[in-house]
Amino acid sequence: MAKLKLQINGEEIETEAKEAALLLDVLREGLGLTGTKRGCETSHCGACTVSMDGMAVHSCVVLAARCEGKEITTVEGLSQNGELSELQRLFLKHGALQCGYCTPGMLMAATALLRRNPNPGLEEIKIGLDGNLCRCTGYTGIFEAIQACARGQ
Amino acid sequence: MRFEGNLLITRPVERVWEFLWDIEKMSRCIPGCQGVKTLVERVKYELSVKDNVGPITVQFAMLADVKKMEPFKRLEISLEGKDFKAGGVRQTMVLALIPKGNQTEIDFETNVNVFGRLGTLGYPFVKKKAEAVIQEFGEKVKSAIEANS
Amino acid sequence: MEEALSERQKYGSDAMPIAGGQSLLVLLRNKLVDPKILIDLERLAELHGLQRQANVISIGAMTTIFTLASSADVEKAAPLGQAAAKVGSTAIRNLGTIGGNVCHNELGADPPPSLLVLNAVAELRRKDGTRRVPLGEFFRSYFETVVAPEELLCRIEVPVLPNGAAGVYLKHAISSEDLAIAGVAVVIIPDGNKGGAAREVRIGLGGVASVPFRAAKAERTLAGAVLKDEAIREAAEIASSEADPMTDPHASADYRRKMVKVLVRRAIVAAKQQLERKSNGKA
Amino acid sequence: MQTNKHAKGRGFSSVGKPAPRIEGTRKVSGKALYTADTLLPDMIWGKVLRSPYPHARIVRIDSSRAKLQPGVMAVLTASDIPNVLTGRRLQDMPMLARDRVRFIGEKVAVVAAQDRDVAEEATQMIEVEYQELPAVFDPLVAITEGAPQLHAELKSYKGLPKLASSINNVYSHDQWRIGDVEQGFRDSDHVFEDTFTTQHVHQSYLEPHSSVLSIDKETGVVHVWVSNKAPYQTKQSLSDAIGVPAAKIVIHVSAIGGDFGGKGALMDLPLCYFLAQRTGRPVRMIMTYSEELMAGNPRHASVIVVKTGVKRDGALVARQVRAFWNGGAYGAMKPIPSVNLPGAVKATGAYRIPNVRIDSYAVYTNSVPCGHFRSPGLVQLAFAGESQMDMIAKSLHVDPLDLRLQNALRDGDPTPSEGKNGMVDVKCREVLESVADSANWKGFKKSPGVGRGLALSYRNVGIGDANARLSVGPDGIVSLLITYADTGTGAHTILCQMIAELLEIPLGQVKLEVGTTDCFRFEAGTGASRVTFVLGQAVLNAVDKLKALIRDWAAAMLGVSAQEIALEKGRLVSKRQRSRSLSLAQVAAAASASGEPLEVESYHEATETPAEGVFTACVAEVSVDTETGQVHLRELNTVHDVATILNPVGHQGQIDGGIIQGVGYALTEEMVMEDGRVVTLNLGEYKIPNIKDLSPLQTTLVRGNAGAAPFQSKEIGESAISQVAPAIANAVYDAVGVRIMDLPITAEKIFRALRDRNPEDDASSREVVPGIV
Repeated sequence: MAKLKLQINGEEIETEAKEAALLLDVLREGLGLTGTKRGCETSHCGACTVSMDGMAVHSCVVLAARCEGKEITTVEGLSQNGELSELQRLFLKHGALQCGYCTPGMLMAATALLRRNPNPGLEEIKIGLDGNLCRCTGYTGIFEAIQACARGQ
Repeated sequence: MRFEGNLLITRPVERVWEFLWDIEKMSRCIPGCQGVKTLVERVKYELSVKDNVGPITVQFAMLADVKKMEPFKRLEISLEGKDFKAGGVRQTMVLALIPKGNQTEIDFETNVNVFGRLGTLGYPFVKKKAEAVIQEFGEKVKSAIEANS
Repeated sequence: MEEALSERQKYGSDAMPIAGGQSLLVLLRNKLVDPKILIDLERLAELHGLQRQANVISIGAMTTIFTLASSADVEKAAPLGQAAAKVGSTAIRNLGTIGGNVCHNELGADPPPSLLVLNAVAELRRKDGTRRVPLGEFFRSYFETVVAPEELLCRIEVPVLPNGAAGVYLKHAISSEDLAIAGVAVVIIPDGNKGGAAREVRIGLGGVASVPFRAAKAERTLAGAVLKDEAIREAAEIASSEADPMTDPHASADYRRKMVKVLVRRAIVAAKQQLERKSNGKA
Repeated sequence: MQTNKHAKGRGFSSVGKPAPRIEGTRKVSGKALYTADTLLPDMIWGKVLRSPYPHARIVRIDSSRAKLQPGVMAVLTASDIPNVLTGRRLQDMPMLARDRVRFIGEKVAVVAAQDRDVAEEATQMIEVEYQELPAVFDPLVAITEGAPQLHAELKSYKGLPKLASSINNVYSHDQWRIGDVEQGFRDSDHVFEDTFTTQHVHQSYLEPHSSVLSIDKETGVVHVWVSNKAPYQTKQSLSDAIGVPAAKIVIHVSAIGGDFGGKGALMDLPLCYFLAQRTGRPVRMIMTYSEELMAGNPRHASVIVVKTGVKRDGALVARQVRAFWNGGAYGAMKPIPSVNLPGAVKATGAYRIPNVRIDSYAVYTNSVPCGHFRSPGLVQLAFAGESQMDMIAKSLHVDPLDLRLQNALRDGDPTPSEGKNGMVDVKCREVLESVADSANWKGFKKSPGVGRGLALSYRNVGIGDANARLSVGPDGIVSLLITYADTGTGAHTILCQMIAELLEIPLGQVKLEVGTTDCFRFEAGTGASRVTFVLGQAVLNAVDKLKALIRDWAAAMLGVSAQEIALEKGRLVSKRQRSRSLSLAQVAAAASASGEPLEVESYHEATETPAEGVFTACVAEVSVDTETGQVHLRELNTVHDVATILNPVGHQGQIDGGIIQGVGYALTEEMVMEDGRVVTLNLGEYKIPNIKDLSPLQTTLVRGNAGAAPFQSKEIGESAISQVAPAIANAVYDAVGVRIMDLPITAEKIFRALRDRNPEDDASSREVVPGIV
C-alpha cells in the first residue's frame, strides 16, 4: 500500500491505495465517489471519464499515483454549491440521457471539450466525444445539449 | 484458432520420420522450448516452454501426448499447458508425411485453444503469436532436418 | 533518468516502463503482466518536449498523441500529424504517447507508417550508452521491437520534409476510432528539375504484416518516374503483394491485402494533388 | 440532427409536455445509485471460474490450492451448493456446472475474497480436469439426428413448453397457421425461397450485470441489490434457487444502467447468496465486460428460411417462414412461457396474406445462452422478410414501395398474432405513404454508388400486470409508490405527468418512490414495452380511487354531498358555493390527523393484447465505396404510427436510440465466434455505434386514432429498431447491386460480393418452380 495525496474536485485528499491502483478504483472504492462509473475497463466506453488538469481521460487506465499534483474533477464536482452547471441542465432539457450510466463520463468529456473550444462545430463535437459510448440516446440529445450550451456562451 | 500449411523438405520420408522422434533436436525447433522430459517413450513427453507474447510472458509445463501414429505417414499430438497467472493453451497437431520422390511434404494442421486470461483480453495477442510460432517451428524443422545428414 | 536506466539494467523486463499506460494498465489490471517494478516515465523530464531543430523535429517519447495532432511543428511532417489525429479516441489521444505507441507495436497502429516514410530515427538509451535505430529496423514482430530489456526509448527524431514535398496518411477501419485494417502513409518528394516527376515516393504500410514496413519494391518502381495513373496503379499492385497480412475477426488477410492496393493508390493521388496545389499556389 | 413533426399534447397541461426526467438531476450529478454503487460495510468480492471448453465432462475439480491463497474466504463448486436448475421460465441451467459444461464461459466455481484481485487470482488456481465432448455450434446441424445432444434430460425440466414436434436439441417449437400454405404455393405464379442468417449481438448496456447481496444476521432476511428489471420474478427464481422462502427475500430496485431486454435473469445472485452464507459477509459480484460478452444473454443468432408465393400482379398468396434460433447452451434466459421469441408471430410481416405458416424453433447449441434484446425475434425476421420483399419486387420489376402498398395490411385482415378478426386502426398504408413522401421516394435521382432502401414492420404492446400505491401527504405532495424500475425509458416521468394531469396539479407536486419487493405481491416487471400500458393503467385506476376518497373527505369537511365536490386545479371546490374550497394539503392534513391518511392502492392486469398495432416504415439512403465496400449511411427517414405522445422528448429518445441500435446491428455489431468461443471480448473488438457514426435522422409521426395505453397512447420502445437493418440492406442493393443476406453488412462482405458478382445473376430472389414445394 502507498499513501496518496490527490486534488479531487478542489479538495486535498489523502488516502491509501496499492502501488499500481487505478484512479477509477481509488475514486469508487477508496473515496466512495461512485458517480464515476465502471464500464468496459479497457478504455473504450468512457463511462469512467474524469477531467485531469482539464483534459478528459479514462480513469480505468490512469495510475492513481500519477494523479498527484494534478487537478482531478469528477461528475460530483460539476455542480457548484448544489447548483447544476449549465451543461447539466441542458442535458436534462434535451434528453441527452436515458439510463444515465454514460452520463457522468459524457458530461466530463463535453465539459473538457467546451473548455478547450467554447463554440465547437458538429465535427468538433463528434471528435470531442468519440471516447464516450452511449447505448440509449443515439447521441442526438447529447449533440443538442452541447450545441445549446455553446450557443449560451 | 486453426492453422494449416505444408513444408517441402529435401529429404526422404524415412529421414523426416526419424527426425521427428529425435526429441532433443525436435524440441530445439519449438520456439521458447527450454527442455523436454520423456515420460513414456514415443507416447508422453513433458516440455517446459517459456515465451513472450509482446509484453505478456507465459511459462508452461506442457504435456505432449501422442494420440495416433502411422509410422512414416501420420502423427497426431495433443499438447496442453497451463500457466497459473495467464491461463493455458491446448493444442492439437496433425502431421501428414507425403513422399515426393526422395523429398517429403509435411502437411500440418493445428488447432490452438487458449483459456483463462489468455483466452479473454490476451486473445488478440495469442492469436498473432500463434501464427508466428507455428511458422518459426516449421522453418526450424525444415532447416534442422536438411542440415544434419 | 539514470535511476530508471539502472533499474532497467538491474531488473530487465521485470522493470516495465509505463508511458501513457493505456495498453499496459489493461494487461496489468487483468494480471496478464506483473512486473516487479513499474518505471513511471512521466517523471523523466528528458522524455518530454517536442523541439523543432533545423531540419529535424525531436519528439520526446512521452509526447502525447494529442500534442502531435495539434502541434504546428508537426505540420512540417504532414503524414504524422494526420496519423496522430486518427489514433483511437480523444481520451486515448490525451493520455497516449508516441513512445508507448511504437514500443507496444500493436497491429494497425496509425503513427508507425508515417514515421517510416519520414525516415524517423529512434534514440534508445541504456546505462552505458545510446544507440540510434532507424524506425525501419525498430519493429520486430507483433508487439515486439528491438528495444532491449535494459533500454528505454527516449526520443524519436523526425526529419522535416523538404519544401515542396507532400505527405498523406490514409486509414481503412470499420469505425474511425479502431485500429487500422490497413493504414498507408505516403510521401512524395518531387524532382525539382523534371516537372511532374517524383525524385522519391515513400510508402509505409501498417496493419498488413507482423510489423509496419516500407513497400520497397513499389517505391522503386516510382523513383524518378512521372506519376501517371498507370504507374501509380502498378505501384499499388506491387505494394499489396509486399503485404503479408493475417486474418482476424475484423478482416481477412485477403481483404487487407486488397485494401493496401486501394489505399496506396488513393494516398499517392492525394499527395500528388497536394503537390499540384502547391505549385499552382506558387505560380 | 433531426426534424421532428410531433404535434402538441391535445390541450393537456402536463401530459404531452417535454418534462425533463424526474430522476435526471440525480443522474447528471452522479448521485443516482446503480447496483455497483451500493457499498456495504465489510462487503467482499465474488469472482467465478468459467469453462474454457464448449462441451466437456468435468472429471475432477481441485480447489485446494485456491483455498490456501491468503485472503481467500470461500471457494465453492457445484458439490457445495444445492443441485437445482434455474431459469426465467425453462429451468435448465445449473448455478455452477456440475458434471458437464455446455458453453465457453459457463460458471464452474466461485471464489470470495476481500480483494477483487485476490479473488480473480484464486480462480486461476482452481484445477479442473475436463474430458472434451463433441460440440455443435450451428442450429441447423444441432437439429439433425446424431448431432451431439445437449440436454438428454430435457423432458424432466420445469417450465418446458408443449412441443409441436420432437426434434433433436429443440426445446421450443412454436407454430402459427392461416389458410393452407401448400395450396397457396400451388396457386402462385411465382414462388421464392431464400435463406437469411443473422449474427449474435450484445445489448451493450454500459452497466455490466451487477449483484449485491447481504443476509441480515438477526432475521435471516436476504437483501438484494441487482441490475434487474423484473424484481418479483427474480425474487421467486432466487427463492427456488437457494431454498429460502420468497417472503424472506427483499429486492431493492436500483437504478439500471441500460437494459434493452438483457437485464432480467438471475445471473450471479444465487452465487452471491451462497458466498454470503459461507462468509457471513455482504457479497458483490460485478461482471467484467469480457464476461458480459462471453456469458451475458445476447440476441439470438438465426437462420431464417422465407418462402413466398405471389401472383403475376404482385399479390402475396402464401408465405412460409421457418426460423431456427441459435439458443445457445440453455433456454434459461428467455422470459416468455413459450421459451421462444415473441417476434416470431410477426414473421410474415405487415402484409395481407391468405395463406401463412410460421415455424419457430429454439435450438440448443454449445454457445452462449441467448436472451431477449429489444424487439426479440422481430429484428431478425424483419431483416429476412423485408429483404425478400425487395428481392421479389426486383424479380417482378415493380417498385418495392408499390409491392408493399399493394399488399399492406388493412383493418380486419387476419394475421397470425391477431387471429381471424385482425386489427383495428391499421396505419400500414399511411406510414408507407408518409415515408415515401418525406423521403421523396419517387423523386429520388439515383447517382452511382448511392442507393435507397425501404422497410416496414409492426408490433404490439406487451401485456402483464402492475401495482401502484398513491398517497397525499399533509404538505399536499402526491406520492406514487411503485416497484417498476425505469431502465432509462423515462417511464417514471410519464407516470408523474399523468398524475399531475388528472389531479390538475403542477408536476412538481408529484413525487415518485421506487419501493422494494416487500411493497406488493407480484408484478411482471419492465419489458415488452408494457410499462406505460400496464403500470400506467394501474396508476390511472389509483388516481380514480384517490379522487373519490378525497371527494368524500372534502364533502364531509365542507358539509356537502360528494357529488357537489369538483376537483379544479388541485383544489376541492363546492359546485354550489364556489367560494368554499379546500386545498389537497388541507384535506390530506385532516385525513392524516384522523389517523386515516389519504392512501389508495391499485393492481391492474392486462390479459388481452390490444387490437391496435404500431406500424413503422423506414427509408435508408447509403453511399457505398465500391473499392473498399465501406457503407456510409447518408440519411434515415423513419415514420411511426403514434397516438397521444405523453412526453415528446422521451418519445423521440426511444426512436433515436432504437434506430442507432438498428444501425449497429446492420453494419458493425457482431459477436464473432470461433468454435463457440466469442473472440470479440471487449468494446474495442465488439463495435457499437460511436457518436461519429451518427447520421442525419428524419422522424415523422403519423397520428392514428386511439391507442390502447393511457391517454390513448401507443408503445414506442421497441418499434423503432426492426426496420433499420433491412432498409440498409435494401439500400446497399440499390446502390451497388449486391444483396447481402447475412448480417452484419460489413465492408468486406460487400467487397467480396462486388468482386464475385456474376453478371447473369441479378441478385433477385431465388425462384423455385411453383407446385414443387
